Amino acid sequence: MADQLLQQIVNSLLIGSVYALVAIGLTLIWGVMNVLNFAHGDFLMLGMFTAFWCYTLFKMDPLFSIPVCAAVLFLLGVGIYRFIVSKVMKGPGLAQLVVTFGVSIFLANLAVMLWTPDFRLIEKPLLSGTWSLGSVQLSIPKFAASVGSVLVSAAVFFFLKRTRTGKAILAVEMNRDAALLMGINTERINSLSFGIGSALVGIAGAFLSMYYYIHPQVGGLFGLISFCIVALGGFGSIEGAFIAGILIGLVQTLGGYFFDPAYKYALVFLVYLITVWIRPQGLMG
Amino acid sequence: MSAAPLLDVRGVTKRFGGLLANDDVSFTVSEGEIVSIIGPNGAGKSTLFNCVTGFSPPNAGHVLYGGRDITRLAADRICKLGIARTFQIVQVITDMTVLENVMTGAFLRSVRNGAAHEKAEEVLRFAGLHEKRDAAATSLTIEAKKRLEVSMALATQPRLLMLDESMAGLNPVELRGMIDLLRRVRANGVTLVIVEHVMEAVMELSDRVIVINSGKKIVEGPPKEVVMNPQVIQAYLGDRYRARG
Amino acid sequence: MGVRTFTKRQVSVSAAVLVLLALYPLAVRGSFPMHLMIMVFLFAMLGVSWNIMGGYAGMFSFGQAAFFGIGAYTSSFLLTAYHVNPWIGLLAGGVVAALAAALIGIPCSNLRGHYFAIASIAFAEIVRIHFNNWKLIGAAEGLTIPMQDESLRNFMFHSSKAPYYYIMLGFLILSLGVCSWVTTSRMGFYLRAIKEGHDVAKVLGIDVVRYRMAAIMISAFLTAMAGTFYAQYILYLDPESVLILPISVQIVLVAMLGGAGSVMGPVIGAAILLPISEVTRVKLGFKGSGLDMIIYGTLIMLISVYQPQGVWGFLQKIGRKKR
Amino acid sequence: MDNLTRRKFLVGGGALALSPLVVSRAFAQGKTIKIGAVYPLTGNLASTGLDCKRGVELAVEIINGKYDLNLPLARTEGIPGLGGARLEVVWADTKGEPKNGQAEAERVITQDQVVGVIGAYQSSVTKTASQATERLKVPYVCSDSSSPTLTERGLRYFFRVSPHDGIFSHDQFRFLKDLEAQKKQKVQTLGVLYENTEFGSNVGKEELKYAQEYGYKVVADISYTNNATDVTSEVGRLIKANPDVLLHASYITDAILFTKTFKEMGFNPKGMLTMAGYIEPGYLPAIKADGNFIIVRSTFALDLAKKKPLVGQVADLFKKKFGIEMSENAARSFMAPFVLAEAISRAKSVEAEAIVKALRETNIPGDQVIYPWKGIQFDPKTQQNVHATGTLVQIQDQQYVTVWPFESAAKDVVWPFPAWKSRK
Repeated sequence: MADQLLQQIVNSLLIGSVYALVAIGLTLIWGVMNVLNFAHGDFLMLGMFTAFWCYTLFKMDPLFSIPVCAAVLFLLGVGIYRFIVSKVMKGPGLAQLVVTFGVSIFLANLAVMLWTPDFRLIEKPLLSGTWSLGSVQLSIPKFAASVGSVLVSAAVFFFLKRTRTGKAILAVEMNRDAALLMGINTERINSLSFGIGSALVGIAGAFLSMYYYIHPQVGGLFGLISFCIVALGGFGSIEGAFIAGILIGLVQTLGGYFFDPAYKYALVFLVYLITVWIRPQGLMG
Repeated sequence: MSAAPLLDVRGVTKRFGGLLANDDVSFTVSEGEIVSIIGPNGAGKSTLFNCVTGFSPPNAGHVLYGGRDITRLAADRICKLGIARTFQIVQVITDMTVLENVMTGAFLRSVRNGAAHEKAEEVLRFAGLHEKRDAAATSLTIEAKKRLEVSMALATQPRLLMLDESMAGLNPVELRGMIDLLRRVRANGVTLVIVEHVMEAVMELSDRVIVINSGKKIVEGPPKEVVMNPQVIQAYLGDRYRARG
Repeated sequence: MGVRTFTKRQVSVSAAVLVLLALYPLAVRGSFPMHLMIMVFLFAMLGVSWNIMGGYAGMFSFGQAAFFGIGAYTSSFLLTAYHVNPWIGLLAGGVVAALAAALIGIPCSNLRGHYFAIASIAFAEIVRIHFNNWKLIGAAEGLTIPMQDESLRNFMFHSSKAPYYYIMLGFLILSLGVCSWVTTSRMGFYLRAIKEGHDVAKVLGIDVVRYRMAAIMISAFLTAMAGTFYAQYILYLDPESVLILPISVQIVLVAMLGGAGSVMGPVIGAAILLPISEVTRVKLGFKGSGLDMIIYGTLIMLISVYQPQGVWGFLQKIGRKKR
Repeated sequence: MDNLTRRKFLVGGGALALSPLVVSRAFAQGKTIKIGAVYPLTGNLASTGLDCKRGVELAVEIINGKYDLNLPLARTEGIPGLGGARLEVVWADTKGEPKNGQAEAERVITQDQVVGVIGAYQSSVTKTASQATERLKVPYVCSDSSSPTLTERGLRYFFRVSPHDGIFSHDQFRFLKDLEAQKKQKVQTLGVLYENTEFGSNVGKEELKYAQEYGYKVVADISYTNNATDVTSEVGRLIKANPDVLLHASYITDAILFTKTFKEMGFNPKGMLTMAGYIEPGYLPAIKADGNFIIVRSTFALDLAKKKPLVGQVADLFKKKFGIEMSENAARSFMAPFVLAEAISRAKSVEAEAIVKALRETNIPGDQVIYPWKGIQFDPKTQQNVHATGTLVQIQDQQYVTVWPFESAAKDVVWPFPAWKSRK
């Protein structure tokens, strides 16, 4: 009993940090340009497929194809921003919300057309298997993903706080007009942020591909949960997203373990609703 | 000032974190008066407006309107009681026409569309916007937008109208027009509290001037006296008034 | 256009359209053209209902499926468990949905834009998950509505789809009536002010929470009515067929494509979107390549970029130029 | 509504209305007879739907052509009872949505004048489609939907050839009893794990019922959300309960995720009896050797050919025609056209009542079906095929191998399930 409890807490942290990794890219995009990217889950799916094809075609392990996934998704993000999202930024709010739904449906079905709706797994990733730490089983690829999540969050955090470009992004996030007056090219910052946000979810995809099945529809629930995490953490807050991700992981896993697995996602959404009721701006907003 | 004042602000204090935006501010406004609140940028004038109109209630102190404590009332309730206001940055409903904007205000006192329409037409004629009634609100000039905002407030049929920098950015001709409009508003029996930087308007319109600096009220009195007050000149007025004059 | 006035031309066009729609069942054969029009009316009604909260008050709900499902489930549950006439169930469903709307309206009363959208999705997902596990109402197995004799009283028809067609047309006209009453009344003005911003609304003496609540509840009531119709029409419902996110998204798309914030917009939207999706399914469906969905996604992107005000706005512009 | 769309509607509606026209159902003999096939040909279940479509296509080819196979109507061209009339299939796509099931069934009946309907794979879609056929009084022969409720509704025009989840669940328990009796294995406790859509919750209900009937103790009863992102809490519960045998009903996504999580967390029951997802064509290619030793329910397995040559002949034809192995889905959908056509042939008519009467009298012997059944005969009350049973296959060396009923087994069952750690 106690052993399983410990195991469940470990599992919560593992899935929670993966959620955080998926959500950080979204919070960056949301924070900087106030655009809610409903295709975020599909970006994750494309990241996973990129890792899969690197593995299948070039025998490149997901661990090494992380930069490739980041690069591919960066370009995709910049492209989607330039040709689609930037065109609706000045339009009505509803168009901004709906356009990424279109992108989502398009990408998911393009993946079906190109790669069939078959399920794929990366058969023998470098990181696989489990460590037995006493009574606790620790999945090595999941642990790697968590470490990656912490590293990436920290890197993004320092990038924003310490580098020139990062500070420019933060300036735009705080006050677009003032940033414009200060001579920051907000258009460039937008497309850069969209690119970086997408690259981050590409990295998440590479980590997930080490142990998760790969399928055109795989992004759906991950996407939905990351919206809750971002709104829960406070929009644009990297540290908020991380904390919220872990919190959601705990709610989901422990809720499933103690309460009822059939309701575990309902609990996640309920916790989210209660939080925004009390704090509409989110935990760290 | 024999009867109870229309507006009675008692010891209003407002904090934002460590910042003291309003520090124990008290003043009264009588029925039919025009009172101006002036002070340098960041002195806490708009915060004071927000405290009075229920947009952000004070941490301490009371606001009495017609003898009734309205300190904790919601903004829309306060509006229903007869206090209307405008914002420093013009707020109109962008996807409506001029007439529809004013009708939205008029609906406060008239449930039916027809009645609201009539009232709105009347207000628009009064404010000199009648010709533009079918124009989109977004298509208006700054001056017309300010007039529109005042019209929307008037359409709610207030007893007390609080205007936050309604003159900013107007050219001299437009300024005359606005001063004239406010005079006529007062003539109709509406009491006015205005926050204003344009001293020309303040000097011409005000019965009384209240000066706020760093969240505190420093001086209060007739405009002529206030501008002579050395404390005021030192704190804020001197340079600016002389430069304009 | 502060006061709604109908021009002669508008009246005669509407009358002509109504006559044509009334004659349509006599002009077509086979069930598919009837089914298609019923679906157009159904989604037009759902779009019109969404519009009251989304188009006018700016509460972009992506959770309408919850109200749709609650309506369908309430009447069907009352019918299967207590033999309550579906017409009474229709009203009961509306009331239950409106109460559920109030329940979700409270925590969301300060949320706007994206935040409201996400909260509405979260709410609808909770409803879906709960209904999927709720044994009393059949859980995942759903409810099968027992076959009864066909009659208006039983809200059930077997030999022809025409009665369903006219009932749905009636529902649509009813919802259009409610919507145009809302838009020309004080409430419509207030909702548009709320959409602009809560501050500008409050300063005009508008009780923002109360009017938002009213909009959500009216919208939920009408959406639930459509849900009951759906249940009586299909005679079977499960969480997967009435409570899922794609239904909510399609409702938003119908409204946006036609023109959010105009009475007739969603009707135009449904009249364009539904035939496209139904016909591509029939014509392209059996190839099974996902091509029809790619076309659908592309269409959404094109509309958002090039026609974000919807087709109705576009038509009005043309109409104005002609005059 | 603007003019343009209205015109489009009227033109479109008119064209749709005129094309089939009022072809009398009492059509001239020796022509073609249409049947409607309703399947999810696009959407999330497209690959499954297309699988089913192949099975039906092969069946129709065999009926219309001359084949030396021991199947109904195979040796004659077309439908003998109607002077060799050819069978033609009208395809309809449901996208996997119940409302489309109804609409498409109605469309093929009213516009294409089909005399019978088959399909629709998902039970929820079959429900609405069969309600439409009931309203319009057209026979429906289903051989691929497994919800027990389908044949509990008392419909007059609905017949089911294939086993339902209740039968499948029962098979699992009969297997456990056989195992205890014949292989001297001890089983006492069960973990019942099922996803919570209609399929899983029905199976769960049946399994719990049979567990009580057969005297097994259920130590874990877990219903979970399908398409989950993570299932460690569910597996944690199972490990805590430590059942002898796991019964798992899931679709493919969860099947993959659970298998990986079982291995990762070291969940080692003596046996895993599973359904559906574990036998989808996508499961083994994705999971590979980690799927070994899992037992799945099935109606069909290629290795039945060893005991039943017909299976091999049909499977070869299938592979020749489509270039892939015949899957379980294809094999299940394969039988419905035969049953319908055979009834029409005996009825010598395409009138619905005559076909229904013939269907009720159906008696196809066991050697004329490609499953290990005693034949096809419908229960007079429920109209469910009384001989329909399942088989159990075990994944051995990444192949599905029939292991039960023991008399049809191609190989011996591997029991108990080897612990994950001991495998290489």
